[in-house]
Amino acid sequence: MSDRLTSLREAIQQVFPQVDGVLGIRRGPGGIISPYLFHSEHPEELEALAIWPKEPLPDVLRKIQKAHPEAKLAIVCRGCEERGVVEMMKHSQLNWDNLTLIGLQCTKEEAEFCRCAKPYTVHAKIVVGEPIEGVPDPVTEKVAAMSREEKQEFWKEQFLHCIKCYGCRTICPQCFCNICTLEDEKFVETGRLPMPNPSMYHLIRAMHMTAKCVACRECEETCPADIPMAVHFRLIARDVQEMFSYETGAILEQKPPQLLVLEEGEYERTGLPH
Amino acid sequence: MIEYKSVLTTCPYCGTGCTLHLQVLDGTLVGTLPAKEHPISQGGLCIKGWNVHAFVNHKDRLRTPMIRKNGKLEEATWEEALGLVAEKLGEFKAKSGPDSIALLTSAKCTNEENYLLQKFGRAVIGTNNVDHCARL
Amino acid sequence: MYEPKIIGFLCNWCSYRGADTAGMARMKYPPNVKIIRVPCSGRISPELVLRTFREGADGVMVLGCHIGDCHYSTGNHRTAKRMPVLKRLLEYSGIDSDRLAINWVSAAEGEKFATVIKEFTEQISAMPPFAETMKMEETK
Amino acid sequence: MSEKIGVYVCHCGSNIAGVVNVAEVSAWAGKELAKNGVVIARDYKFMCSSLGQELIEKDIKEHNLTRVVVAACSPHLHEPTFRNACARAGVNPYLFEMTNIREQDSWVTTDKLEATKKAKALIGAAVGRVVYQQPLSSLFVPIDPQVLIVGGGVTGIQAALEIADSGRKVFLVEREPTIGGHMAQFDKTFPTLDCSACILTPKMFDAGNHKNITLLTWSEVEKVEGYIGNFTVTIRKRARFITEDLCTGCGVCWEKCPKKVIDPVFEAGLGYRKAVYTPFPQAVPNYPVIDHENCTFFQKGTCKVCQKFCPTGAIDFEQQDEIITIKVGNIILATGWDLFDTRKVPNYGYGRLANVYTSLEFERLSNASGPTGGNIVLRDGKTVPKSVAIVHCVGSRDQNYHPYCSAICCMQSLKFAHLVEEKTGADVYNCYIDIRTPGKGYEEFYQRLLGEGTHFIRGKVAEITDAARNASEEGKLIVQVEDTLIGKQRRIPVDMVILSAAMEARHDAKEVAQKFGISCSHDDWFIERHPKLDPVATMTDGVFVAGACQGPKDIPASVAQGAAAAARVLSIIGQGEIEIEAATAIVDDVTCVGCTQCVSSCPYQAIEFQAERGKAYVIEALCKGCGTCVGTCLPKSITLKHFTDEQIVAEMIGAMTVMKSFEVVAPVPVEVA
Repeated sequence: MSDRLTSLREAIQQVFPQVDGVLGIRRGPGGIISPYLFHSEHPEELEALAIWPKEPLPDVLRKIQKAHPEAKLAIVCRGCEERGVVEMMKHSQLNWDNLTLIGLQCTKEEAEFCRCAKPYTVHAKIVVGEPIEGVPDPVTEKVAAMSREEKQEFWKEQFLHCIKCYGCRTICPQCFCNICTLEDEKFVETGRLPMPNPSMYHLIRAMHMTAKCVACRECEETCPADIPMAVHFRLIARDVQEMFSYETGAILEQKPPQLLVLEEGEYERTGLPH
Repeated sequence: MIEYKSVLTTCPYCGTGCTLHLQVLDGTLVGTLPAKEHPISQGGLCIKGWNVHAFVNHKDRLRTPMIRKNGKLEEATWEEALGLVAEKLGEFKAKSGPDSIALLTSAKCTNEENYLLQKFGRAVIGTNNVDHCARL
Repeated sequence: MYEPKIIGFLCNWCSYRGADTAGMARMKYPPNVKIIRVPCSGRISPELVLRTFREGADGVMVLGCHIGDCHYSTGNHRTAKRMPVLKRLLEYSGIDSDRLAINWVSAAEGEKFATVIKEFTEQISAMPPFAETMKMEETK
Repeated sequence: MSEKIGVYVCHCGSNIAGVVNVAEVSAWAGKELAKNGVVIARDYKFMCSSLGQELIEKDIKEHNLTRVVVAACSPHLHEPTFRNACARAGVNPYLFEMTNIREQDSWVTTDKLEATKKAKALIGAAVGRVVYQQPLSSLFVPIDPQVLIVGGGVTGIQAALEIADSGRKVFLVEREPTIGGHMAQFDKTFPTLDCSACILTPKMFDAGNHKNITLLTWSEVEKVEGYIGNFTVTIRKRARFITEDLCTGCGVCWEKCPKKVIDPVFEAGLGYRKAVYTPFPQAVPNYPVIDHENCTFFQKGTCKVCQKFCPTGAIDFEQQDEIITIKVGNIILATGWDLFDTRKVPNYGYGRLANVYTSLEFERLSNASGPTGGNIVLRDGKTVPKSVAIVHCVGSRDQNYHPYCSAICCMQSLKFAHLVEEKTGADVYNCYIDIRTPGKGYEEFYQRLLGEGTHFIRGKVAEITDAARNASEEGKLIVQVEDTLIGKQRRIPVDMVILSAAMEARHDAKEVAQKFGISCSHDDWFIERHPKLDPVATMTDGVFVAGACQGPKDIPASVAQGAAAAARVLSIIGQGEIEIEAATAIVDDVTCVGCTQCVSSCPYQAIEFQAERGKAYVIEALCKGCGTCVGTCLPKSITLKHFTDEQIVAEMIGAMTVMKSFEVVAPVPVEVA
């Protein structure tokens, strides 16, 4: 761990001259970690640099860049955060040209915490740490293996505990809209807890995550009810990859497939009638 | 220089005491993030906590006391407002006795503030009619 | 035996006309499907389908032009891409994805329209009522 | 509820009222939907009649109705009628909603009770929706008076002449080197037996010389953009390798050209042409074309004989395809038909048995300007047949090929029989399923043929073979057919067989339809807007169809349709401007986050991302109102007018509420002690 931290400090020092700030995590006063924008003017602040637990940095980056469109910024990003940045770029939420990515490869323990299939960066030019293989996702596998009735019971039980804090939506790096369909009374009933079954909130959110979820697990982490909602997103992501050969964050030029016309062979893979 | 930092604080909404980071960009509040490592809230927040930053700079937020004059709310100074409250409370107490007055306090206040309010009720006004929104 | 409640979202140019064609040919089919006309199947967002289920519909149909015949050239391509995802999501949530039918009916295919409706109604009739399956509470 | 809704239930004579209890439905709507704002509900015999419309108009004024719902037939039929009625009475036409209780209820439901319930649910849906409808005003765009006609057969020529004569500019695009189409190939026309070329060539000449007609032959439409009144069409004018300005059409080039090739198009494979050619002497325009595939110079690099002999230096081997962009307001498709490939019926032996001919081959064979100079002879080029069989319905009225009747084959076969008999005196056998002669003078022609001694055998030919069973069949083609009128199998030995092949849609009809944004039927014929009442318009405003591309038809019908399409186009041009779709998409600038999803998903590139504002923007004139963007937009910042989420959800809830109200709660069984 300390090795990676030292290397990361060095990498940031190296990038400092070319940028107006480096977004990372620091262990602040009170010993609690939070996102922070490091500056070359204050290299001593790097003493407080931290790397774990991770914070939802892409969304912070979006806010900073929106206020300072011309600023050259660097971001310390793990595989998931890099994917988040790429997908935001595809949705015109970030200006890729003004960004420098400092890749931070996750350790096995970190990857296991996140049940991450791709705990490494692919686009970052500066990389800290050695990439490791992805780890299996036992929760998703467990749900995938359930019968229909078991799934229904499972989710009903999970969603029963939802307190509708909208935390999963708010923390998601891909939920950058100004208004949200989940707050639209036409689709999600207001003033009802526990949420009526089937949970419109979760189903709509899962649909909105089509070709968008970057598997950062921030939603699950922040959920006060510990709902493994990313299981839905992961299962759909698999389908999207299988049907439309799309993986979030993988190819910079590839647009989200559901927006485009059918390509050769795609229709056959959708399972729709002929 | 672009300034971005997170300010650690406690959620003001209820007595649970969830901890959160207010995100400050160039001196303006832009968002809330839960404090992942805090033992109380463990990185979670409720719908109110997630939105604490929203009211701070909201255009509808009251920034001065308001006094209704001729059926219309008008801005007033603290001197004026507190003077009016003291005057009226004294008036009611003199006319109808201390138990004609009740004090309601809020979960959005600190423990110390709540303590002070009940002390004020019992010692200054002389009533036990003290209650708190979290009890409801 | 119960009467399934089915909502059909039909594109204005092909499927709705296909339904008209079936009518003009006096083809008989069960009355359970209530048709909502939209310009193109591409107009149907997944939220609308989910909302319809939430309202207690036992089945939902989204019918559009055949791929390649869309009045709006490629509007239905988007239907063909987002609806399969929705179907899988339903399945992952423990909802029988056969409750959502995606199909293509051209203006000429009155017979196919009647068949599609007949088969879907039969299929849904064989399932228990959706609200019962989900132990669903009424909407407000 | 501040809205006052009027609900009108149409009887449509007995079409609806015979199945749906309309009185009950309207009473129900007046009572049960009062909470939704219905203040008046009526049923009436024919809502679309002028009296029915007046009823609505009167109610709007008397009861201050703000919204109107009519439950009747398909909105595709009468939505405009009722919208206009509302507008006349001062209610915005978009505050009207029509629900279909005829095509989608009374005509398709057997159970009267169920049909009545369905009608209620549909009305419930419409009432739910209409409350959320917003008044809209239409956008008017000017009509470009220029017209594009695709296909230079007799239909296209007729349409072009009609429009050009009225003083409007026409672009006539033809894929082949000359206009004229199939009619130019024919010998005689039924039932009058006048020479096809004699009546067609004057029209071709007129079209070629008309000051308002621009002929674009040897050309194809590549791309069509825009909408009624404002189409931008990209046309590829293929290289002819002839400089048109210099060519006089003298014909020296093709006389001198050393390369002879079979002409598969005009001569239907029976005759030859040169590598540089005009399909026939009366071709319009009369400039030849160099056939790139067969030209010795293009294939081997030497020759250029034509260039050497051309007196005006018009041959240009360097010529490139030219891309022309034109602006037109309306388009008429008259792309015609293809002949059914008779090889698909192997038991008829075409392609294997030399003296089996297709109908188009026979037209060339019999044509005085054809390869045999009009002599009806066998493939050896000299033997005159002594007996000829004509097989009807080859590929038509056949579940294995085309289920439809090709409409022209009976008359064409009768014509063939007459020509064979007249020119060769041969015995003629017409093998038919039914003789269909609906047309002016057609039945009379049939009667005449019956008198001329042609043999008529009612039966579908099973096989045509050269396997003789006895001496009389030796060297002959034997037609095996069951004569169903006498109930006997017959084997008829003949010298020649003519297959009256089906008319089928052009092989690329689907592609063409897609290009022009119209649709095709099962058999790939273009679909008209209404089979009876609007036979030449299509579902795409500004695009019309005429002639055999819409379905099999003969020359008189094709010409009539060409003229009809021209009249429709002229009437639109005469209006000067036209109302376009009011139901377009609109972006809410406050909530749009600029994620560009809608931009990528628009089939018409009608949405642009304005980077400086970070917002999407809909170009209204390009928006066709499909709503694909709305289905895509995650925060629902983009709305499709007249099909908003509120409206659709309210419509759905309206239907669901009524359906749920019919659900009878099962009585709890009482336990008897």
